[in-house]
Amino acid sequence: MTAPQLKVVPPAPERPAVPQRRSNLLSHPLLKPVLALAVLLALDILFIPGFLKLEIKDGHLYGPLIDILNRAAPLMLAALGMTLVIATRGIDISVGAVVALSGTVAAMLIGGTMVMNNGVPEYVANTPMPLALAAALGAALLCGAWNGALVAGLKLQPIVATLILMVAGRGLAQLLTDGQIVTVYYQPFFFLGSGYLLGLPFALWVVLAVLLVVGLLLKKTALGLFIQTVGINPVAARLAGIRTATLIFLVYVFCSLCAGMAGLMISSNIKSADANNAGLMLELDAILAVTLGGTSLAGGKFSLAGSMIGALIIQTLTWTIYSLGVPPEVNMVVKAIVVFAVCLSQSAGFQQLWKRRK
Amino acid sequence: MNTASVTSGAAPAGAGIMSAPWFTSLVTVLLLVVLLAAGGAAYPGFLSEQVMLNLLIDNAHLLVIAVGMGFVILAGGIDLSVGSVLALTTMVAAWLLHTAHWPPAAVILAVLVLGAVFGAAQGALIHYFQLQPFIVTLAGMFLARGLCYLISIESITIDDPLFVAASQTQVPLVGGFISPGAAIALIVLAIAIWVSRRSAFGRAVYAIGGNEQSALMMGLAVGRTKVLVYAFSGFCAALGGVLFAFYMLSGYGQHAQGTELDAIAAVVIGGTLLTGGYGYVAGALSGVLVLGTIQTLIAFDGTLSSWWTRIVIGALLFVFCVVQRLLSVRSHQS
Amino acid sequence: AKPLVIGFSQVGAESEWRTANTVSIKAAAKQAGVTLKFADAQQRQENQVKAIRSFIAQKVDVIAFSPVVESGWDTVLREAKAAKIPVILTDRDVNVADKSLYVTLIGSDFVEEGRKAGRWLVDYAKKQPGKTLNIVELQGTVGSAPAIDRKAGFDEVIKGNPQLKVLRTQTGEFTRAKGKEVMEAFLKAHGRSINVLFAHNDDMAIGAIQAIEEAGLKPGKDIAIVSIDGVRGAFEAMIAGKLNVSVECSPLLGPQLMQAAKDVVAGKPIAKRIVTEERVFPAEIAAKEFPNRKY
Amino acid sequence: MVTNTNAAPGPVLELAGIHKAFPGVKALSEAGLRLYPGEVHTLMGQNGAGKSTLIKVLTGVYTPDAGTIRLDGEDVRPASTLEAQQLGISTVYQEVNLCPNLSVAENIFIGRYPRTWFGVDWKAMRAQATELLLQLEIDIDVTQPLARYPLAIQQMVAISRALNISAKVLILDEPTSSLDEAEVQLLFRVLRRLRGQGMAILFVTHFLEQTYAISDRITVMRNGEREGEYLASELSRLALVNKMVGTAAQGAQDATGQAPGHQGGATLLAAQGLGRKGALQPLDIDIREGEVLGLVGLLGSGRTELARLLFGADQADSGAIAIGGNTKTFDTPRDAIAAGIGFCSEDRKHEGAILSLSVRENLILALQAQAGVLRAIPFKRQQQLAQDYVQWLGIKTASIETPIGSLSGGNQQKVLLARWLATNPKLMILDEPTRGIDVRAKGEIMDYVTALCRKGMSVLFISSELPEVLRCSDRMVVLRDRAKCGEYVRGELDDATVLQVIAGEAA
Ligand SMILES: Nc1ncnc2c1ncn2[C@@H]1O[C@H](COP(=O)(O)OP(=O)(O)OP(=O)(O)O)[C@@H](O)[C@H]1O
Ligand SMILES: Nc1ncnc2c1ncn2[C@@H]1O[C@H](COP(=O)(O)OP(=O)(O)OP(=O)(O)O)[C@@H](O)[C@H]1O
Ligand SMILES: [Mg+2]
Ligand SMILES: [Mg+2]
Repeated sequence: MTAPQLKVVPPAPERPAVPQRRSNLLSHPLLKPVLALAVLLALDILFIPGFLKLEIKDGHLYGPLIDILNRAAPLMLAALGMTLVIATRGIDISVGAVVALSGTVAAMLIGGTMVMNNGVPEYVANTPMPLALAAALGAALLCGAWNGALVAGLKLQPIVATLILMVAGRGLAQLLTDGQIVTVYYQPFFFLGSGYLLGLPFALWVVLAVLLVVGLLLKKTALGLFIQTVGINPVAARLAGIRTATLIFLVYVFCSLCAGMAGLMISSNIKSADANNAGLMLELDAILAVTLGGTSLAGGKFSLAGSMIGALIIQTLTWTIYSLGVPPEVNMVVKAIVVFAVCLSQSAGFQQLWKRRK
Repeated sequence: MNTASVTSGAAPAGAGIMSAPWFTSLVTVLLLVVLLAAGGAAYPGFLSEQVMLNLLIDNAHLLVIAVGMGFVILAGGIDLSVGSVLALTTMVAAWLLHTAHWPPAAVILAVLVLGAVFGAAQGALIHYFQLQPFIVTLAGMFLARGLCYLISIESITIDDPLFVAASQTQVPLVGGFISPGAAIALIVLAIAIWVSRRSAFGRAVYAIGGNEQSALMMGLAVGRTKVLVYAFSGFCAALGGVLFAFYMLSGYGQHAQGTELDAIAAVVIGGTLLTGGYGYVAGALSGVLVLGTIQTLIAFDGTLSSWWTRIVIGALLFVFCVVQRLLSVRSHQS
Repeated sequence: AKPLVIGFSQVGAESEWRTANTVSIKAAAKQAGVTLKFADAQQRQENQVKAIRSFIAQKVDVIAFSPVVESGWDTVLREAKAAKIPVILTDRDVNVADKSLYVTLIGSDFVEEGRKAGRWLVDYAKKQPGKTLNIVELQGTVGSAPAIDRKAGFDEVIKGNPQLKVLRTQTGEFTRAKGKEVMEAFLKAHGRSINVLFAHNDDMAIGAIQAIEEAGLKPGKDIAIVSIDGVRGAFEAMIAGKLNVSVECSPLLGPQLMQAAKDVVAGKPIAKRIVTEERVFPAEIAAKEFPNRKY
Repeated sequence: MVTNTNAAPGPVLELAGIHKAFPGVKALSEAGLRLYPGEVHTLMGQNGAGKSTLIKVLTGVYTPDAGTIRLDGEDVRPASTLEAQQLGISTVYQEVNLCPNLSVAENIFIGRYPRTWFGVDWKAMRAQATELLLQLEIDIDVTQPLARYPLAIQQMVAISRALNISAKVLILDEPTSSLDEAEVQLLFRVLRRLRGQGMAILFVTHFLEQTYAISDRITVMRNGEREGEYLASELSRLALVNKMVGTAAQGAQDATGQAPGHQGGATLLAAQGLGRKGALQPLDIDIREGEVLGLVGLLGSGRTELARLLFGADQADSGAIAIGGNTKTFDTPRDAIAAGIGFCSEDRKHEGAILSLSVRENLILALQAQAGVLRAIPFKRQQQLAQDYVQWLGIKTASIETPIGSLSGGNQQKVLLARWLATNPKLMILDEPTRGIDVRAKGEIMDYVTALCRKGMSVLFISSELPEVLRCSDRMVVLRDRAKCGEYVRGELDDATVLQVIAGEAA
């Protein structure tokens, strides 16, 4: 550092930059979320007998851990999309509504009703499943496009822009079902949410697949850089020649798409679509997951892996509350306390409270 | 802040609204008038004094909360806990009156302090531990609701004479009446406007919202201000709770579900930027009235099913925001 | 004469039961030639109060509503009374100091439903004497009236019984998804030692049934399942032998409401409490009943 | 607030043995400073020498790792800028630190409002603000939000805020970097008056002329250490430069070699009737291949506006631009970039740096944007580029992975310059490119730019430093009141005449 500033400066950093980049991107920001999750799991292992128990039931793994993974899958997907939105300094509170909508569309198209002929129940399916799924995801895409257009095109503030769909989306879903819960009787559809592949929940594989694709995109293209740039300083980003509007638009579309897939999982898992309750408050959990994962709501730097861990933390917590036999009226308090604890343990301020102004 | 500080001419988001914050608020008021006129044309008796005054009576608690939220948002933060804190205060108040038999005055004082302390605690976490407002107040939201259920999962009726009186007194006003609660709400608004405009604290809030780093460099007491802002929001939530208790005469853990979103929407519709620093506390009133009017329109229509209600609310919000946005952009260009 | 105008404030559309209730009321209104002003409160009491205020402003002939929650109605009902508009409650009571604030309450009694469920279980226990039955309970949304009352009624009946023991109780928020999730957790914690599931509504029961099946147990056999409402889904489950009993909670209050409204306006005397007859549907009779279910 | 009472013989302010390290950088080691009442003391040093850090330490923004700060003989350790102000230290930081959303008036008075019984007295505040700015001959509507005004104005506002705080120590970190000659002279007049009143003034600049024009004493910093303290009268310019650079380098003047008297080749870009309501009256301008076209004008003459229109940062509402055979107007910067134009904005903080991203990422940003999102530049290549430019422009940074936000002002500027050079554009628009860059680097950069011109790149050069413009430009377009008012080739104007021309006194 202390070399005089001459025309012939030695190339500034002797340290090779690659490992440093690693340490910035992976280990450092992820450390704390992982620890938080570890602590939570440790508690479970201590207080819940057979928490680690994994048996093989009809050809797949079965046990608490599997439950948690399976249940966390939709949240992970939602958090995945939300992470990118938040990275652009946005927010999408319509996730829950999109979940309800896509689930409903799929359920209604596949649907099937039970007809009784002389006491024997018979099931009839409607639309071919691929078509139905495509339609559901199509609906989600439309929602995303709508949000994106409002935020990127009309420059509405993200929270209000998405608030519109949050309110209306669920309404649309209910409109489709006339407020009824649509039950699905078509077996293959259930695989999505409760099927197993290589012993693990299929939903988990879906999440991994999406994660992989996005991960690759971010690694192999400049997407990550651009998203961060837009999140940190949109003006400068535009002047540097980045298509800020397009980028933001796409990010919202992606977020809704993830929500749509989550919706399919959820409705498939309960073999029905409940327009009024599906994905209720999911947006908040997703945002929570993202922040627990160490991504700042102020936009900019983000960590997909972090969000995934955040989602796991949340689901583990929920599961723990149920199995510890916590009385229902205490649930929320416990959740709140844990969230506070995790955030505090992560906060920079916590360590250097006394010597804050470095 | 970046968007906000483009040199003259550059077009992006901030610029339009920046060019005239008051204009956006004005647009809101204009649109509100249009909305009301439309209602009047469509439904007989819609424009009667009492219906208009009911807007105030029914939304007094929301107005107070929105005022507090306004300060938080102006300071570049957000407070999701207000709805739950409201519920908590109704619960605590009901419990203190019903079970602990405290005198009403003491109860009110106690819950207001409780709210302020709750808010201050969140503010402290946000500032001193550099946590994100969204998350801290989200956890606060869970906590407050949870505490309600610890007190009781059932709703507790309030039969204290003072509360009952406050609930049933009718303050006559232009051919109709408003509730004491509504009156209190309006007073709070007036005070808040003064604070935001005329007090050092209020201006510091704007400065922090504009650019916290700069505010610090300019030697403003950023920490204190931020904590105070959240304390104030908590206080408003508690006061909102008291008004709500007047309104409902009951304490209940499920009161005011999702009110935080209404408050945020009201503030934003009122022309305040969520990024902080731009907007007016007075906007809260127009925002609240817009939401209230939408509700009333739907009630008057009286044909909408649950889902159509949602869709229509969404649609009206949409139309509203878009028109508001377009107009303020137009104003910026000319 | 000009048609009767009724302002009705519905809780929301939080469940199939509720939707059926709405449908019934709208249908009955049309049939009775009554103009119905319908307002949906999205599960929020303040919205209901707003709606009632606007009904008063619109000078409707009768105001009817299903309260989101019992308490907190004095003020607005007073205003209604002051405006000389009779008020009819459907499906839930309100506790107001002055009972004259409403003319009648039509509808089911949640506590009684809880009791019915309890009684069925007591009989069920009698059939296997000496065996203690471990019960897990899926409550409705914390703090909601049905959840509180159904639990109360149920507990009241099973309290004395040495054979019946509640292992776990947790909220399933009245939804299939939560019901399933919570049941999964229960199964992991207690597995086969669970003998009975009591769900506060059919949706949660249906969710739980799936969880039980995925755990490799037989709902209805390994774990007896008692639930409340008697919606379509429940009947399908009972026919498939996965649900043992569903206590009816009839949403079809429309006709009675219209009748009561007409009587009130006509000045006829009417009872303070109009109870809808509600039955208990054990699996045995489900198949027979199914065709004539309207919801 | 302590107003200056006695001009004690001892130093008002004395810093000794100050250490301050940031992750990966030792910003200050054994740094020190003595400030006497009634003097203007200039702090000189290359980019990254530690000037701003030293100032931030003594005003409580950073707490030093070691060292003492003595004010009027007793030890102080301001924990916040507020405390520093209360101790009587008033500061203008390097980057304008004001609130863009507040009105100009409020930015000057916030924290110290004039009051009535009814709270803040807006009337009085406006009056006083207008009056304060008029002292600096800035005549603007003080009720407008600060963000409406260009950097220069914001700079002046920041200064008048600091001047308005009655303090015994006034600190100005590169206050003149975005001001033009006239403004600087005004500022100096004020400073002299304050010095007369016995105030101690610490002044940071990279302009030698200004240093010698105003300062009594000079402290030179190098690599975070105090190199020495000298009386301005006893230190020659060359000596000063050498002390800053730390070797017997040839003086700054020669470092900035003469650009060629080159008349340029074919026309690269020609704009007809380019204008925008309220910003710039329609004007014609053409730029030839390989020439440096200087834009001169007073503050607010519309230079930045013209630059922004040419780059498509703002949409022109009249006129068209002919480049590479076809005529069009640029609606977005992308169009301009596609046509081979680069634009280095004058507002580093808000329109340039992506503060929390690394030097590397900031540097390759424009190039990557040009390549498109899908064709990512290989990581190796990115590092290569970054390293090359860091070396080439002598950017002082811990590593190419450190966030640009933690670089010194001047070094940030260099990175942003590199961002555009990396795209090797046909036309480079430089709006105040040498702002906050030290005397040596300035020479290097100008040399570099002119070298590129020899290779065929054209440059549109905006700078408030007239000598610099005169020296580098082959032609000059003069703007006045947002309209074009003349065009001159090299040699037609000299330091004397140019002032008349831009001020509009020449016939
Ligand atoms: N917040 C920070 N974090 C890390 N490093 C920093 C920080 N602030 C300054 N530095 C480093 O400290 C050194 C001194 O920076 P400083 O801003 O004081 O230089 P300077 O003399 O002001 O340069 P310039 O003339 O360009 O403003 C630089 O190497 C810079 O990278
Ligand atoms: N001395 C001044 N008095 C009043 N307004 C001024 C002054 N200087 C600049 N302005 C304002 O600056 C704006 C134009 O400045 P701008 O920076 O865009 O032009 P410029 O020629 O690029 O100036 P700069 O030298 O800062 O680049 C106008 O809005 C004008 O109001
Ligand atoms: Mg500096
Ligand atoms: Mg300029």
